[in-house]
This record gives sequence, structure tokens and C-alpha cells, in this order.
Amino acid sequence: MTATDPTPAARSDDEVFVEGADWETIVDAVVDDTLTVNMGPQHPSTHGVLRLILELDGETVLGLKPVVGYLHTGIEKNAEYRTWVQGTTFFTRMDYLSPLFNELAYCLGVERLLDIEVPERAQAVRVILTEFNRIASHLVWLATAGMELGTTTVMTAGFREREHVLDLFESQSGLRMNHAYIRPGGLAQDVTDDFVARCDALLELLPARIADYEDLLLENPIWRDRLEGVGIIDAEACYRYGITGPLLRAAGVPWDLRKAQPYSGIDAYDFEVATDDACDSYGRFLVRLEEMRQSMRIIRQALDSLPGGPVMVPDRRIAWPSQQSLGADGIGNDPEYIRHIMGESMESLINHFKLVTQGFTVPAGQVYSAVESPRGELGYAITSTGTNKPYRVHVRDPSFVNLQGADEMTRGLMISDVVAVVSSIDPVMGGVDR
Amino acid sequence: MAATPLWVPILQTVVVFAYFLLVTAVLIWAERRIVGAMQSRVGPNRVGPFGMLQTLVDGVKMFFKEDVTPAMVNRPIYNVAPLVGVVAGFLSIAVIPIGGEVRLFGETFTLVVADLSVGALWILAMGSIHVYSVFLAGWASNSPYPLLGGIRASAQMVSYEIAQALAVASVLIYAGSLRISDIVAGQAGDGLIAGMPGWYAIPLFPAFLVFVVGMVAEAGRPPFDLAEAEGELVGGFNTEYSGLRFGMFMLAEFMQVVTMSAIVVTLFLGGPSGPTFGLPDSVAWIMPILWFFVKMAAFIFFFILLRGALPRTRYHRLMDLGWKVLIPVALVWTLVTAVFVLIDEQGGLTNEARITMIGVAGAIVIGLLLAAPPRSKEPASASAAERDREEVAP
Amino acid sequence: MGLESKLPSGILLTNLERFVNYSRSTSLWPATFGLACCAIEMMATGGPRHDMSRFGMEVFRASPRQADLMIVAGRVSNKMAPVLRRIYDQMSDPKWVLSMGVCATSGGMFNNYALVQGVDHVVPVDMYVPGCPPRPEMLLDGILKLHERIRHETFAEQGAKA
Amino acid sequence: MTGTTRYDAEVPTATRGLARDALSLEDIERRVQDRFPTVATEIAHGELTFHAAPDVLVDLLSFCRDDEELSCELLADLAGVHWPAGEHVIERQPSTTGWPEYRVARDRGVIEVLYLLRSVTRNHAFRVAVGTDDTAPCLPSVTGVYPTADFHEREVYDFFGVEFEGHPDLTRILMPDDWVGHPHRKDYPLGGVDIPYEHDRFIPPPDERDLREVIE
Amino acid sequence: MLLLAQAAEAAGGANTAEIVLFWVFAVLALGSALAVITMRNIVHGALMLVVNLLAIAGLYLTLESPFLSIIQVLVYAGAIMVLFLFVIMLLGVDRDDLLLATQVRNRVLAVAGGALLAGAIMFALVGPYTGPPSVCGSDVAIEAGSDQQRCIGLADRYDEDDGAGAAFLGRRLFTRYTYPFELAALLLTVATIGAVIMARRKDLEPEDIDDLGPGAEGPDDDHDPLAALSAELAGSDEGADPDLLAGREPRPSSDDDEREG
Repeated sequence: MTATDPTPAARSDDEVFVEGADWETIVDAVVDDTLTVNMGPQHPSTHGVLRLILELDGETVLGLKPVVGYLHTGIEKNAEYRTWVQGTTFFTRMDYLSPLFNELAYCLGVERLLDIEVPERAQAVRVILTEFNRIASHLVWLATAGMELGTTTVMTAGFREREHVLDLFESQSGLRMNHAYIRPGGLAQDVTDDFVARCDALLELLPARIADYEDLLLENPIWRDRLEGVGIIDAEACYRYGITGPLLRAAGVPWDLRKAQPYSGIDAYDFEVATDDACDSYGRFLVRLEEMRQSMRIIRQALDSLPGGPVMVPDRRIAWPSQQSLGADGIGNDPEYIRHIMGESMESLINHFKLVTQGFTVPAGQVYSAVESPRGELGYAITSTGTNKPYRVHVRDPSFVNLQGADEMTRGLMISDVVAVVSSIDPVMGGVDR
Repeated sequence: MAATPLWVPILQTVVVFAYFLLVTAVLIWAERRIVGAMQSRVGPNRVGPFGMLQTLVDGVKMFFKEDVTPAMVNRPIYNVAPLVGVVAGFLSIAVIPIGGEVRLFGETFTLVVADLSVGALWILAMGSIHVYSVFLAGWASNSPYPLLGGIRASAQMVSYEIAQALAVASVLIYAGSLRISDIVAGQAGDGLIAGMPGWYAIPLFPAFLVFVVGMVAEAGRPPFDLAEAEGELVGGFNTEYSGLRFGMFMLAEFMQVVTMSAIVVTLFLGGPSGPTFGLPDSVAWIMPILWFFVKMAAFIFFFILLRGALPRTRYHRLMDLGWKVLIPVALVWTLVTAVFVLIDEQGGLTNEARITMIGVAGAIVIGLLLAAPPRSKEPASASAAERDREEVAP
Repeated sequence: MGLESKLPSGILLTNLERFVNYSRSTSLWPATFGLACCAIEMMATGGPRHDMSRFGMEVFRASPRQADLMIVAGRVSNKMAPVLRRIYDQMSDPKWVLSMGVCATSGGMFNNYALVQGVDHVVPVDMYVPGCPPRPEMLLDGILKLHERIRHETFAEQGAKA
Repeated sequence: MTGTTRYDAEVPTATRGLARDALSLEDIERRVQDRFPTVATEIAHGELTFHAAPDVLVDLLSFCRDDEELSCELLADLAGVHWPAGEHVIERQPSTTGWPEYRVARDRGVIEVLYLLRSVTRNHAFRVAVGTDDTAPCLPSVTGVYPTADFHEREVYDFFGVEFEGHPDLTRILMPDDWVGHPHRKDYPLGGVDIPYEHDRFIPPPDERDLREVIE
Repeated sequence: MLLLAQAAEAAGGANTAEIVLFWVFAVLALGSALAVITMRNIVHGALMLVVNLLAIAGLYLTLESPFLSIIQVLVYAGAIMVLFLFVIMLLGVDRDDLLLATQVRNRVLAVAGGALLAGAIMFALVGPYTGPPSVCGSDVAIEAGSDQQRCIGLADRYDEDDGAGAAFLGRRLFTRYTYPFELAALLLTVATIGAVIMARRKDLEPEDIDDLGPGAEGPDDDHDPLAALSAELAGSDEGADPDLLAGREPRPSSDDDEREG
């Protein structure tokens, strides 16, 4: 290890400080009358492979240190060796609860570098699908929170509804998760004919189910007791730790990138930013419930005004025509186009061949594109050197940043509250570790 | 007693223990099915009819699974701990009659292993012995999570035992005996109002409530399963256990559910008593068994519903409930019962006076429950939710 | 191994073997070992639509000592590999490992510095389920095939594996 | 909160406590350059970048955070980019795209660290880029200004080896503690790294692996 | 134990079984009592104490007093020992070094206390107050002089009530032994208050912790812990007494009191 010498003087005395070192050294280092408990990386309540090192006095938490990296996949590095389009397939696997947001944020960045405007239909579909994705993600949050707070019924309920959303995704992209459906320049393919009908059916179903959760949980004294006043973090501390998303909104700040820096034409739709002043886990619960409703509101409006037209930019240097009339694979099977490249223009054929094998190139430059993912600001800092591959893509994942607040939120609470707090942060380790 | 042939006590013992084991086995299956149904799932349905033999295969699997003894455990205590739980469980069911008088081969006997003169206290004592199982398991495992689980368990069980004992005390005072058979006999027949059963749950309703809450905590079941607390402490006290020993813990846990249900039925709901619908004597002895089972099943069902519906409580909330609510209520009610019994013994009361007193006491209790200070947050979220729902609806 | 390793071999053992293996296959409790995307699908498999509990498998044990099956659901990083191995070692015999998804099976699309290129480098795998992530139906299929295999294993084979 | 609802309607959407006039990129540029004349600026793709020297970094970020006009509450992102020494233009395709050729030639390798600052109240964002030599990369830590930089700087240290002076606990965050090398540098290979397993066994990289050997 | 209870219930009079049981329990009680003080591991010692308490409960059974026996299990083994173990585990004092008397004064005190206790026991055993009449109560002895054996179990004294001995015990406790009973309750209260003060003192700043003063511990029922505490804070400056701070004082006294009651 080549770490710089951590300066002990910088630590205050009341702060229990545990380094991200090996377990044995931590055990040796801690003071005698506290109990050091290692939660994870394999623990039922740490959302996958998060590891929490807890300093306990009895059951009271004196300090919490998140240790991450157990799911580090090297996606950012991998993407440097793939073309721009292939990048989506990597980034969609990052935060596996909100794959479409990852695709969207990445594609927005690439599109900004390319300086292209995505067709309206593609934008609307992007909004619809990402908002559905937000609902699905919040449902999984509800499910895991329920599991961690000991009510398995909530867990199964969350997964039950999520299945319906995944059905919609599958019908459009062919995959339940990790869709790679949003591509630089538009969508991989147009939505199916029954898309609107499917969405309508979902919009019929979901409000009633969300109402069910409210019946089950809102007035449930144990549920409220577990969450109310637990994991308090105010707006000031949120800024300090860079925390965004439902946590910041539950601290009373209506900060939402959909309003602040609208993308994909989402500012055309009328919706409200859910906020709460409680700053606690219960407030986050309410905010997320409300966000699901607002997402449905957006989807409703987007469906009602779903424009026609292509779902891919007409620029032949980036994509081949997307008005497919045949098949569902959606890749270049427009008979007009095939006739054109096969029979009429050698240059078109070459272009198509190069596009498929090498991909397009993207002008040099650096951009940072951010969307409001279910967990907060999901940003992609993309660097291009003008080649057909990204030079460097760095992902600002909200879970990664939000986790830093866990220590402040849990200090002085009990072990059982740690679970509630971590679940209210809703970290997705795939995003944290990348 | 001296004239009883040897097979009678043997039969009593075997039947009672087999009965409770069987009920426990069915309970485990039923819980998985019922919770499954609550969660729009199916539940185990592959082994045997409706998957009823699922418990059996689980047991066989655990029996044949390797029993790991981690290196750093305190070996003798680690090995003994699960046994203590199972033994205490078996012993506590020994004093519970699962039926009325049975006539078989010219012998008349009750389906109970031993009708001790201190039966009611015996149950409590065995409950307190059971604590050792959880507690020592947690300590002997020599690992943080089990230790925390064990500490939680002991604090929780000791606290709730006090409340439970006080609730039982009011039953004992009311019944005037420690003997289970006397308590059951005292509840037979009509209550104060003709047609109402003479169950102690009615005059001693607060004690009954305290006991029901206490038994959930005592059995360590959701929402009070903090000693196990899968989401927080992995498996709590049993984290380090595997194979057969873990099976024993599971058995002990579920047996406690059955035992507690049986005890509450016996102490508060008249045990096996119930109408026989004028059946001939030759078959009428089945009815008490049936009644007992039905009442017990109702409470078991209650346990399962709790598991399916509620999140786990916070630990200090559990302690608050035990010390600040249940114990005072049980204490007050024990005193009230004692005063009531004393007045009754001294002068005797008319039935009307008793009913009035019970009514007044009940009204006070319910009034207190309703008048409890509301929670700090305003309870208006639901209305807001409704409003928003209407807005969103297409 | 469990108790059966202390038994003498013989003709009676065959029936016992069948009975015990049937019990093991129908009461295969998974360890909660979720890693990445696949873990979500694994949870969905336990959810209402696919319902693993039909096969007696909804008892996800948080403590590896009480689990029979480790579903390696997701990519295994080099940092995670020792933990995974340790959890595998903590499981009591007999135990089975199911590698869920291509990342766990072979590293999948992430052929890079960070990931273990196949979890079989770390623990012995009994069943591979392809997919990225596999659908719940695929996982169920893999589990059922594993059940079938467990039923036809002999004690000697299980002992040799451990 | 008062009233009957927790999501009350009287609060203006999205902008409670926020809605002050947004600054244009030029305004921000002017504001910063008034204070730090040495800082170079660049506006491209609709984004503003300040190229600062390491020694003004902490001052610049403090200014951006505390300044009444800029008031950047959030350090939204902190990313590293490695520009190794030498010339690199890889697989350029002017024939198909027609975009101008991009060529980078550096006589010394640089690790560029990008700080993305965001103002919630003013709703603007801009970038501060700081470069450091890639042979002994070292930058001042900004955890004193933005505590959120803690994880970010650990990540950049982990991936690029940049030593952040003044960071309270600069250890690896995503890679194992005993990992050798900084994997996101350009001179670090994508895969094929030898991974030591227990008992000093090595699993060869995928392309050199003999499967018969691995499955024992 | 269940079978034993049955046996004891059925046996009625003295017979071989009872004698055998007596010896079994007696040896168990003595052995476990020895083990309590010889075990190196505190938790093992505490568990031995549990065994000891259970054995004594068994002795009560052979004396035909199931009520007392079960109360022994319920209160001592079930509640008090669990609390003891709880404290032991919570504080993590299961280490050997704490078993060593570190100060000379402590050793002297221990020896002196032990000698005093031994003397008292010897005095009680061989002194003028023992003998058959004092066991049974003089009136019983005269009345039932023909049957000395039954006198031991006091069986005929509670023949009148439920057979468990609860009513008899209760009557005795609230008539003849009222004052010892109340005294014990008082002592327990004082011990509890003392324990609360001890616990509260932990929250104070280290420099504020010093001696409570000798008067604070005494059986003074008007003692107000908060007043003492505030007086403390106001600044009585006697030297800190480590024994007092370690919380050793209240527990033995409460223990003794309970045994009396």
C-alpha cells in the first residue's frame, strides 16, 4: 500500500475512525470497551455487497464506515475499449435498478458531443420508459426496505408490481433488465404497436397498488416508528456530502434535475417535485411514494402527446434509418434502405459496413451530462478525443456519493436503525462500485 | 392415583408430546403456506399433499447436514444451549391438558402429562429456563452478532416475563389456585352473563391483552423477533449454528409458538372446555380435544398473521412497551383483581354489581387506549395521498 | 459431510440415500448471496410471480452455516473473491453452488482487471445458468436441474466433492 | 409542515429557496476571472471549464462555494483523466465522418482532475480542471472545502494514483487494499492481470488459460 | 425434574427415594457451589450458580414444598441469574484478570468477610438456636410429637390449603415475618437507588466523579438520589473511591437481602 500517511491529528477524539484496511488491523486498533461489528460485505441488509464497519457501544452506533468496492467491475475502463454504441451495453449494467437512466445519461452526453438533437418521438419514449424505470426502482427500494425492516410481505409486493413494469420493458427492448435500448442518437428501435395500450394498463394498475402500500404502511405504527426521526440529515449536510435525490428532497430542497436542467423535453410535462421537511427516513419514504405518482403523471401526459416520426437521428454517419417496417430486431431491415445500400450506392454500403464494424466517431471534447436518477444526480463525465471510442468516461453515481452521509445519519442510533437508514439511502452497489 | 395402571401415564406422556410435536410440524408448514398466501405466492406445495411434508424433509435434511462447530466457540455451552431450549419447551407443555376426561379401557384420565399443584408457575419457570438456551447460544458462539442477539434476547425475555407473570398472577388470584386443572375447571360453564363462556379472558381482559403481547415477545416472533432479526443480526443467536443444532433452535422457536398458544388458551380461554352439543358420552370426549385444538389454532394463526403483516420493532421501543406499558397495566390489574376477589370473599357481590364493575373497568381501559397521546407527526398523509391519487388518475 | 458419513455402507444405505437426497433436494435453502444484477432477478425468482417457495426454497438463510445452496448471483470481483470463498467454507456440508449469469460463470462481457473470470476459480460450481441476467425462469430451470442431480448423487460422490 | 398535506401545493415547485436569476456562462467566467486572473477558461459544448493550477485549486473552490453570486453548494463530480505522454490519435475516420482531426501530443504525461461544481440555488454548473504530472501525481485535497470529495479523491487515488495532500484517509476505495497499480491509467492493461490466489497459485489471464489446468 | 416433582408429590412420606433424592441434590448443590468459586470463567461460574439454585429447588421439592421450589427456579434461576449473566456479557467481563484481587485491602476484607460468614454459619449450625423444635416450630413439635418425620416438611401445616404451600407461605410472610419482609423490601429499594446513582454517575465528566460519601449508601429511606447527585455536582471533594465507582457495593447487599426475604 502506498497510501499517504493518514494524519491522526485531523481526527477529533469523539470520532471513531476506521480505515478501509484489513479487518485484523481494525480490530487491533479499536478501543477496548466498544464493539466493532463488521456488517457485510455479505449481509442480508446491505443491499448486495456493501460492507459497513460499525463501532458500537452496546447497541448504540458510535461510528459507521462504509467500505465499498466489492462489486468493482471496471466498467469505465472496459468502455474505453469499445465503440460509443457499445458503451450503452456496459453502462446499463452499472446501476442495475435504473438501467435506462444510465443509458439515457450516457447517450445525452454523447449526443451533446455530437451536437445532435434526438427526434421528438424518441425523446418522449425515453421519458416514458425512464419514468417507468423510476417506478420500478422505487418499488425495489420499497421491497428491500420492507425486507430489511422485517416485513417480507412488503418485499414480495414490491417485486410483484415490478414484474409488470419489467414486462413492459421486455416487450419493448427484449430484455427485462440491462436493456441497451436507448442509444446515442435515439432508440434502438421504435416502440411496438401495443406500447400505448400496455402503458395504459400499467397506469391503471399501479395507482391502486401504491394505494395498497399506503394502506399497509402509512399508518402502521411500527413502520412509522422505525423510520420517523431516524437517519436525519438536513439540507446543509446534504450539500456538504454532495447528497442529491430523494434524500435532498426529503430535506426540504426541491432540487430535481428534471426541473433544473430539463432533458429529453421533460420540461414540457406538468409535474411537481415531491419534497418533505422531515429530513428523516420516513420523509424519504413519502417522497419516493409521491415520486412514483408524479412519474405516472408524466407518463400519462407523454403518452397522450406521443408524437410520431422516427426514433433515430436521420444522420447517416451516426445511424442507419430507423423507420423499420419489418421485424422486431430493428437493425437495418428497412427494405428501402437495404435496397439502397445493396443495389444503388457503393458508398452507402461502405458507410454501413464501417458504421457496423467500427462505429461512428465523436468530436473531441469533454462534457458532463446528468439526469435525475431514482437515487439522485447521475452524471457522466465523458471525454472524447475524436475517435470511435470514448477516451474516458467517468460516472458520478448518486449511490456512491450518498453513502458518505451514512455515518452522519446513523451516529447515535441503534443497529436496527442502521438498517433502516441504509435502506433509506437506497444505495445500489452496482452503481457505487461500477 | 395409586390404582392407575402403568400404561396410563405412558399413554398420557406419549400422546401429549406427540400431539405438540405434530402441531409444531404442521405449524411450520402452515406458516409458510399462509404467509405465502398473504404475499400472493403459493408456498411449499411439492412434498406430500399440499406440501404438508415439507417440514419433514426439512428436518431430515438438517438431521443429515454437517454440524459445524466453529473453532472459537465455548464448546460445552455451545453444545448444550440448543438442548436447553428443546427440553424447556417439552417440559412446559407437560402441564397443559389438551383435552378433557378420556375414558379408555375402563380408565378415566385427563390428557395431560402431569397436573402439578403449581402448574401455572411451572409454565413460567420453564419459560425462564428457555431464555438460557438463546442467551447461552449467543454468548458461546463467541462472535458479535450472536452476542448481540443473545443480549437482546435475555433483556427482552426477562422484561416480558415480568409482565406475563403479573398477568398470570391475576388469573391465579381470580382462580384461587395454581393448579392448571383448577384453572380450567374454573372457566367451565357460563360466565357472569348466561350464555357467555366463563373464560377468564373476559373479566381479566387487560391481563389477557398483556399476556398476548407478552407471549409474542416471549416466543421471539415477529414483530418482536429481535433476537434473531435476520435483517440486522444475520441470524442473531443462531448465526453460528448449523445442522441438527440449528434444527433444534427452529423446533424450539416454533414449539414456543404452540406452547404459548396452548397456555393462553388454557389460562384465559377455558382450555378444552366447550359445548358438546349433546353428543353421547362415548364420543363426547373428543369434543374438548377439538375445542382445544380450535382455540389453539386460532392463536397460532394470529402468530402467523403477525409475521406476515408487521415489520420488526425497534429494540428500545420493545423495551418501552414492556416496562412502561405492559408491566404497569398488568400490575394495576393484578391489584384490581385482588381487591375484587377480596370484596367478593368478604361480602359477595351480586352479578349485576360485578358486570357493572367489569364494564366500568373495561371502559376505563378502552378510554385510556383511545386517549393515548397521538404521535408527533400529523396523521394527514393518507388524505394527501388520496388527493394525489385522484389527481394522477387518468 | 453430515451424519451419513459415519454410516457403514451397505444395501440399506441405498434406500436411505434416496430418502436423504430427496429431502436435500426438496429443502434446498439458498444463502442470501446477492452480488449484482442477477441478485435482483434472484429476488424476483422468490417473488410472487415465479415463487421459489413452491420447491421449499423460500427460506433464504442469512447465515451461511444454515444454507445448502449458494447462488452466486452476479459478477465476482477480485476484492469479493476471498469473501465468497470464506462464505463457501462457512457453509456446512453438503453444499452446492449455482453460478448465476455469465459474469459469475466466465466473467462475461467484463474481461478486465477487476473481475474473477469465472467463479469456478474460487469455489467448485455444480450448476451454471447462462444469461445476463438470466430470467427467473432460467434460474428456476437451473435449480430444478440441480434438484434432479442431487437426487441421483451418492453419498460417496458428495463426500468426494467435499 | 402545516396544513393538511406533506406535499403542500403552496410551495412553488422546484424552486423554493432556489429561484434566483441564473448566471450565464460568461457571467461566471467573468466573476471567476476577476478574482483569479491566471485561470484559463474554455467554453465548449455549452460547458464552461476553468483550467487552474494546483496551487490555486483550494482557493478557487472555496471562492466558488462561498461567493454570493456563484454559491456552488455541491461538488457534483470529481473525475480523473489520464493523458499519457506522446502523441495519440487513434483510428481516426475523417473519410466517413468528416469531423476535424483531433490530435494530442504531449511531451509529459498529465493526469487531469475535473471538479464539477454545481449551484443548487442559482442552477448553474461549471468545471474546474487541474492537471498534475503523471509520474508523481500530487494535488491538494479539497475535502476541507467539500467533504464529499472524500470518496471521490480516494477513487481518483485508487484509479490514477494521485496523492491528495491533506486528505484524511487516502486509501484505496474500490480496488483491494493490496492491489498493485492504478488501473484506470492508460498504461495499465484492461485485462490479463495476474491475480494472486491463496497458496501462491496464479490463474492465468483468459487468453492464456488452459482450461484443463484450471478445473482440477 | 418433572418426574421428581411427581415422585415427590406421590411419595408423601419419607422413604428411600426421598433420601436418595436428597443426597443427589445435596451433592449437586455443594458441588456446584464449590464450582461457582473455583471456575476461572465467570460465565461458567454463573452457570454453576444456576445449577446450584436448581439443586436447591430440588431440595425444596423433597421437602414437599413445590411452590417454594418453583419460585426458586422462576425468580433466582429464571430472572436474577439471567440478569447477572446479562450484565456479565454486556460488560464483557468474562476475563480472568478481573477475578484477581488487586488490592491488599480487598484481600484483607475478603478474608475477614469470609471468616465472619463461616463463623456465623458455624454458630448457626452448632449454636444453641438449632435443634428439632426450632425447625418445626415449637407448637408443631409438641402437637405432632409422635410423628417427627412429617414435621420436617411442614406438610400438615398446609394440608388446609391448595397443597402447594402458597397460602401457608403467604400467611407466614405477612404475619410473623412482616418486619423482616418489609426490611428486605426497603433494603432492595435502597440498593436499587444506589444502583441508579451509580449508573447516572457514569454520565458525568470524569473530574466530577468522586465519592458519594458514606451516608449515601446507608438504609436511609428518605434519601433522594437527585439531591445527592446535585450535591455531588456542587462539589463535595473527597477522594474517589474506585470500589464504589466499579459498582461493587450495591449488588452483594441486594443479594443478601433477597436471600432473607
